[in-house]
Amino acid sequence: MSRRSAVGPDLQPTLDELSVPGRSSFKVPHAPAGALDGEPAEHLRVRPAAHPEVDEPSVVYHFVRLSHLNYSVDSGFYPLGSCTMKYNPKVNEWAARLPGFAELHPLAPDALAQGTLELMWRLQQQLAEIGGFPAVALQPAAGAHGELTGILVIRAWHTSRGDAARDEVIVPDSSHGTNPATATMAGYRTVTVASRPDGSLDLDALRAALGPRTAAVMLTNPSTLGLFEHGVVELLEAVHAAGALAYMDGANMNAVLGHFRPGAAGFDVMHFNLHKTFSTPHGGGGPGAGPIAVAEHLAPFLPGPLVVAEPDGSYRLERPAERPASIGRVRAYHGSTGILVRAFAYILAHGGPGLRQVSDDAVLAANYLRQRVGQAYGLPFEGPCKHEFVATAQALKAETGVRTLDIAKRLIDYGYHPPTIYFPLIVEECMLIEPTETESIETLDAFADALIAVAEEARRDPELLRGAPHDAPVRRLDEASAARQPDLRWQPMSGEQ
Amino acid sequence: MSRRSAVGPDLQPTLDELSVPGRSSFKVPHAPAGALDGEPAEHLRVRPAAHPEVDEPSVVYHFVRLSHLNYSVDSGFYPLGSCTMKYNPKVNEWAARLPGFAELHPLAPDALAQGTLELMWRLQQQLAEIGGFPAVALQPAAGAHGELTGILVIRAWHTSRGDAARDEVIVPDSSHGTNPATATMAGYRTVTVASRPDGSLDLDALRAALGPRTAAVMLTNPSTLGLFEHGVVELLEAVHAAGALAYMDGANMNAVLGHFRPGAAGFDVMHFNLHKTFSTPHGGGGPGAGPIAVAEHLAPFLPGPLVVAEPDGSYRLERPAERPASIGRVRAYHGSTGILVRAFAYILAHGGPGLRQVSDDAVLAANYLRQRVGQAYGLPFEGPCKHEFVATAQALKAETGVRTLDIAKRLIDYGYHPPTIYFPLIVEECMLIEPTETESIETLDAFADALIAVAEEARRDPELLRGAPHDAPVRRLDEASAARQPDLRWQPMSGEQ
Amino acid sequence: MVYGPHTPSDRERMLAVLGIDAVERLFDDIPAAVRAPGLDLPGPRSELEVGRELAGLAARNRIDLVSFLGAGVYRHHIPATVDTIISRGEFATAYTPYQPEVSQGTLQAVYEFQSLLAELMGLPVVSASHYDGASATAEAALMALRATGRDRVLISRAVHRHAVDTTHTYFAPGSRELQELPTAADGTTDLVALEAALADTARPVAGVILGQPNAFGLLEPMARAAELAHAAGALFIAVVEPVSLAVLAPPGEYGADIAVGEGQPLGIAPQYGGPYLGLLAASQALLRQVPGRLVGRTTDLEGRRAFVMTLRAREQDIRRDKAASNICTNQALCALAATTYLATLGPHGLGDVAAGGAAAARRLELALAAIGIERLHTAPYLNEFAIRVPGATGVHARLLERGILAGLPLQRWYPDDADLADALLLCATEVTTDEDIERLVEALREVTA
Amino acid sequence: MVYGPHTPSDRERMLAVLGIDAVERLFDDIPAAVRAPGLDLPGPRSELEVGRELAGLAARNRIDLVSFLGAGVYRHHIPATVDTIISRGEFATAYTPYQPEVSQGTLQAVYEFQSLLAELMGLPVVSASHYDGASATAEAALMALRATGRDRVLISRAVHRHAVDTTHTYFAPGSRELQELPTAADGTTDLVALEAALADTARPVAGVILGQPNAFGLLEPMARAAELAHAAGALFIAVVEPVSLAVLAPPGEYGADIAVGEGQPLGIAPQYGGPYLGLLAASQALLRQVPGRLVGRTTDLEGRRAFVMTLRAREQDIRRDKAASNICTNQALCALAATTYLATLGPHGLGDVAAGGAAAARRLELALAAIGIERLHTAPYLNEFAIRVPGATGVHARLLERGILAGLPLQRWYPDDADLADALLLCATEVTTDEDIERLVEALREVTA
Ligand SMILES: Cc1ncc(COP(=O)(O)O)c(C=O)c1O
Ligand SMILES: Cc1ncc(COP(=O)(O)O)c(C=O)c1O
Repeated sequence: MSRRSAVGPDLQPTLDELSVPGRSSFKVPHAPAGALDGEPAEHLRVRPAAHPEVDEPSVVYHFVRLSHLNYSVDSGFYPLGSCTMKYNPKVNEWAARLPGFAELHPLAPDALAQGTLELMWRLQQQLAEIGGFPAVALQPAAGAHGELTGILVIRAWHTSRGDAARDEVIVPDSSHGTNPATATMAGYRTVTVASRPDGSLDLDALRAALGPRTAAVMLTNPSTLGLFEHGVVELLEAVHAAGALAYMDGANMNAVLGHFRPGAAGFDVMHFNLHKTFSTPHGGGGPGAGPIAVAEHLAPFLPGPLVVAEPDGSYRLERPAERPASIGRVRAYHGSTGILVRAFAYILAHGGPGLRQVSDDAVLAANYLRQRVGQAYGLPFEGPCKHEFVATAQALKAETGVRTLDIAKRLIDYGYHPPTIYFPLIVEECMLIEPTETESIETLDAFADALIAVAEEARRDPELLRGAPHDAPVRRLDEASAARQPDLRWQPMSGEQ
Repeated sequence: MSRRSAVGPDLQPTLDELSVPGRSSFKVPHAPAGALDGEPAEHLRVRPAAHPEVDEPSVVYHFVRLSHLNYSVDSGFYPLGSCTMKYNPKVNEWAARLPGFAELHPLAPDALAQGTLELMWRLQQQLAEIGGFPAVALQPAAGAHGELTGILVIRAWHTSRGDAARDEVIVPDSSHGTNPATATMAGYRTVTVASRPDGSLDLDALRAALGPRTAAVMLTNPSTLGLFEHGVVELLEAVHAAGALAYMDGANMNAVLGHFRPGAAGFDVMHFNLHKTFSTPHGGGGPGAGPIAVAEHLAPFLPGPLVVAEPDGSYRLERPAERPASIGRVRAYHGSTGILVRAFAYILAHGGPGLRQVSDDAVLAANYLRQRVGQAYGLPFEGPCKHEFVATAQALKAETGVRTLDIAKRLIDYGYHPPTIYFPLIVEECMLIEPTETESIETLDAFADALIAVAEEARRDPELLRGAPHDAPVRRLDEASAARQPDLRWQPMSGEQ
Repeated sequence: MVYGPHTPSDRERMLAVLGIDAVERLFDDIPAAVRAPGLDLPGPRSELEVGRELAGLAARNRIDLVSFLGAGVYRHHIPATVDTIISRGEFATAYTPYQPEVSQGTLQAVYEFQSLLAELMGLPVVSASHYDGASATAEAALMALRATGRDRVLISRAVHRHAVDTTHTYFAPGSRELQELPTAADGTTDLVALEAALADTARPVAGVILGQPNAFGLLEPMARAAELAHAAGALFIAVVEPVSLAVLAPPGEYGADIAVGEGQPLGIAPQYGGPYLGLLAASQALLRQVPGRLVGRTTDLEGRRAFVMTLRAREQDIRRDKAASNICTNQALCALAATTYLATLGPHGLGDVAAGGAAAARRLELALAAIGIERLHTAPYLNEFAIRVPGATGVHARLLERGILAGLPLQRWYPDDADLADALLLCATEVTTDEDIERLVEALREVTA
Repeated sequence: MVYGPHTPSDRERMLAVLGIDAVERLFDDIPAAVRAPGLDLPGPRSELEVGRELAGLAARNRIDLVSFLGAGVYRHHIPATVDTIISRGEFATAYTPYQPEVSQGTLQAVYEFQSLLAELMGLPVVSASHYDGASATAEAALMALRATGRDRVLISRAVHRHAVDTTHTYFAPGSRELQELPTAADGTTDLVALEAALADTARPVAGVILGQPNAFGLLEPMARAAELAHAAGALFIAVVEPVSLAVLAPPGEYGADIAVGEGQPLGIAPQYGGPYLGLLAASQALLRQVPGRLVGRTTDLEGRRAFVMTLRAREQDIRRDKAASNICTNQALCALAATTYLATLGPHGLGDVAAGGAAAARRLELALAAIGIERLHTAPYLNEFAIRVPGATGVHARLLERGILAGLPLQRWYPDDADLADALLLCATEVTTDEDIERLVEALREVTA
């Protein structure tokens, strides 16, 4: 369905192609003539920005049309492992858009911000309870940002104790890629510890790697293999015995809400992915939020300002002088509050029992689907899994030559978003499949049937898979040329008349 | 893209097919046990309603999926004649949803409703200015409802003058179908006057039909042929000379805003279609609003309550006793206020010059498209047209056997919504094409090119058209069986456990 | 704002193709004598200015009062799914599904609406929507005339006042007669009077219309009234409130031939009066008398299930003066809201909403009784009832000053009925809190002290 | 609410397939010692209750004041198109477009975002978004380290305070050094101090960071600073405000190698701090140093144009500890908001917004001057400037009581700078009305009288 695009081969023209001088029909109040007369010429733009001029109806059409080219949770099953693509409650979208929340300036004095400050304070408490930690900072903008914040907190702690020699962070190879990347950003060398064949961390290897240079161990738990690190108690003991701290990547908390509280278990720091566990929408890549929770001894180092409750029932932002040891801020203002509102609403709606039910159902669904998928694919690790599981098409590839990539693309023709593929990097031809708790058993069955049917097709007609998808807005892309000759913007449009 | 629908041939299961006992996940506060204990059993439902039980994520998915099966203004060019399918400004949607407007109870005392009352009063004034009438009533819920209201007002006027013998309403055959249907509903006999070959009203025939039994003449102007009734002055003279009143169906006002004011010209009543001219969205069939405007002598008969401005700057609803001659109400409460808010915002945004520009552009676009479409189709009437025009495939049908229906269906494959077809009834194989003022010249050209290409196809490959659409969610439907054995609801679901 | 895309040079290009020099030429068919020079309305304005003006008006409405006002329009919690769906452009900016191949979304949703309402009503044929409950009542009365060939309809005065008034308006023309039935002392329709009216065979009755709950919130003896109507060869028409049907007997079960009602409670905001949703359901026998659109299930060329508007030969665009009604535009998007509402809540959810309102109303009754304020009527009610308070209209005004909207003074609707001069009609729903009730009771105690 | 679909019998079916009797069995891999018995959080609650609680909290914020507060977050009119688009589930509930065949909507929109920002910035490479302006500034500083192999960066103290603070935090580890540059008397960065700092060749400088406009709203001598930086082999990094770029020189033109900024003014609501939009643009030479996602144009098998994430070998999921940054989740939906904003306004609209703010600020300056309140600095400004008011913090508090939010007392950000103790930073945009200005001036007159 189309307007201009009916005539060309492109799915939809780009905005510059839609542009006609004078077309913009949206009206803003005209600036008075001479508004910029006082400005020194050296500061002014000579040539106006050559932006597209598109009428409002076409702008709306353009983006509606683009939206139809997207797969999304609202339009289909999205078992993208490691991403927790569950249903995003619509009431949370409503809440975040309430003018009282949306229009509040971040530098508004506390007295004007009591509603949001209370919400933030209560969210700090909720996350503390969920994580089993005494202190929470809401500032980080995403999981990876929380990791950086957490590792900087750990660094500050070591420094505060005069323990400056620690320059390594140990990361299992089954951890998320952001973990080692974070270590680097925080100025640490990454030491990788391999997993054992059963997918669990090799505790002996860990013990061997630990030492006076170890600042921290970062553990993704459940790991990116979808497995709970069953040696967690020993691990924590070993880490602490080495004078290092234990960081838990809590992005996969959807698996263990109410079952495992990392702080209570002995971790020193963790981050949450609110956009995963507490179901704020992923937005095509973001935004999210990645609050961190820490043990008592690390609280002084948290980024500020935190939100503080006063005895009179009011709330305020901490003043910088209150926690001089703070690592400082990791972003402007106080956090991605619009995301915090959604997560708070989600936690409020579920309560403790509801959150535990979420994990029960997520884990049950993953194990059920795993069982079904195992009928046609390899399962490199013993169950039970947690919220997601790894399957592999290694045997199928050996037999048919068809790769996991081909299977993924063929799933698109069946109407599904493919799972995460070739991640984690340590399993060949792998698929990381995360059904989440919000998909019905019928959907799980239909998806398993599709995966099994695709395996059959791989044997019968491998070319069908290699050419897939056949039924998507576009066919496979030439990614090599895209990288060889990057075209990252349209050709500069000719300037204004 | 699908969840369960991936497995069946249906586009999307119906809600009952998605139902599983216990599935509804949306939570409302539980009613206390025994809440209904006081009610006499005879009044109570024995078997609970067997409604589908569907989880919230699936509900959202279901309707998102259904939405993707729809063509809409936001997703394509919709030149559906007589319907003015123009861009619906998004700011108006925002305005109508402001809690101050949305949450106000219609029986709230005037003192609580000053914002909406002011808006309604100002809209009365705006429509009065646009129509050239002194008085406006906002109550009617749609164009046809406005017609009924207007004709009842005319009836009341005749009655008030003791002129009870008039039992006929004259309607040209080029008028909208709601006009004669309205006459019937209002207890009148319809007298049809044929159009002349040039599409205009046959004034002589009209004069012949007029007489002491004529209560009113209802004129759709511009007519459903897209033509302005150029004999309007003579017509009005003749109608009034016969003691009858002149009703103008103003649903096509998009063509003549600021060019023609029916009241100033001498019409006694008109209605507006706010959902056409003032661009409130059509909603898949409604809602709309159909306010009427009347001349001074008819104001006492308008339905009530109207909104009245007080000298102190406040607003109030009329009290029944203030206009005892009123025909009474034609619906509950005071009008489709949510629609009125949108129309008011639209008029405010445009102002007088903007509204006239709307009609200039709508008429220009229609004439331009008409010229281009004339390259391949018959144009039964001389131009200029107003906001829409009639084209006919009569010659093409004679040549190729292809019907207008086939052409319409083939346009779907080109990505367009077909024009209105076989309406008005008085032109064979006709298409009524209304581009509106919000479509670009490139869209008009692309659509004309498509129509011309389809005519070529009709000559080359008529079967291609007869089998069309080929590229739509479904192929042509078996409408005959649908009517023969009406299936208007799913089979009653089995009751509750 | 002028939203369209046309630039001066676009316009020139089009004029050039038309061979004219100014767009004014295209209006030369308007006789000079009646040609307007433009409109005297200020503008255009920017979106910023329009937005500011509208927000300012909205802010002048007062929606922050504790409210017990119902009287036909009921405040319920509307799930967030509803606006998510109805604000989708694919639904909101489509029109009547004349081309089914590209309208399956709207068509299937309407079919689902018909199915859901049929179940609720206990009647198999549901129209795809009418303007509102009042106009649907009038259309049902006209249906009764057409179906029976008679010209007299009886309507209880305890049907919603606006539905009665609207039906009077629709009945003005010709020989149609609408006769109001009185109520008995307990507040329900006087069945003795009904029997008497039906007995007047000089002018046989086409239809009998009662409300359930009625305008005073009371439960009517519907089954008995239906029997009486049918015995006289008249149709029985029930005016119902759809949420209540989760717990009340469906009209089809007590013999209604037609059921109508206001669909607003099904997920539609009050909006000071509309757009709402006129519900109209009927028995199979009346299928071809039903005004408005109907969507049916069928198959496409390839045998796939699909939906289509059907039995169109009842409609105005085809039948002109022979049509069953003049209705064209209906309330489709409001019907979609209701469909989404019902789909989201599910049967148990809707039951809890209905029963929750009833429970809150019981608590309200008890709390009022505790300060000596009694119900006006003795018949059973569901979630709305009238109380007697001396000087009700004045009390209502004084409560407003205290931030409480104490329902509707019934005098507004029945100015000539001395019995109702001291009556306030109060309603409770699942959104009514105990704190709301306390505040009302407290304020009433003060004001009536 | 638990949103998922599973009924007890669904769960039993799944357990049966798994051959276990309780879901608890699936958690037996959690050692008993650390197994939690649940969470101490009240609930579940219904949507009605959640909605009420959230609405209550939102209502406790005060957003009704006349505001002159900017300081990095600017109130602009946001066209209704923006929320219409970003609230579409197809955009909001998708994730990173790993599978381009079913993500062309997001991918093309990002490509358009990159193109629009490249034009605004005058730099060819634009990342698909960072967390916010402050973290983007820090990332740019790290980029400078990587690109030059040096370890010292100079940042003007008149860069937004939070961007400076954030960069300090990011620079804590290892041998990185971040040195603040002082401002001169006119409020702009002290170029003499810059020269001196660059001259310290013992620790060569990787990058120089200035804001345009700077944190006091003033226009910096960017071209000159860029020259100095380049002469010392350092990169020049501009921290810009995107709306201002409609009228101010683009960073690429005055020699910036990297430009960063807070994208919030491009159609994103203030939301008490986020989610916002970190902008980061760079020269072609720095392409492979750019952190974050990039979308490129390519073709599919059939030669059709299509878009895809590219140069992924910079990213963490592939490169782990060798990645250019650890960023994974970004601010894609906010970038879509900005794209829709810019597409809706068009270049003239954006120019009017920028110039309209400047004009309002001029009017504000004049109105204040008329009551004897003068600007603090002498350098030119665009739409934000500091004024000197004795006892600024107290005055600010007293104006609050009068319903006026008189910008930011600069003491909050520069507690140790006596020059700024009496300063209020005031901003005007196109939403500032003459009435707002009058109210401020009137109130200031009273309060300072
Ligand atoms: C296990 C794990 N850790 C960390 C991250 C990084 O979080 P973010 O994308 O919010 O930066 C993710 C993201 O999906 C993840 O799955
Ligand atoms: C000319 C004309 N008159 C009347 C009507 C009826 O208006 P409504 O559909 O609002 O009842 C229409 C509807 O399209 C129309 O085009």
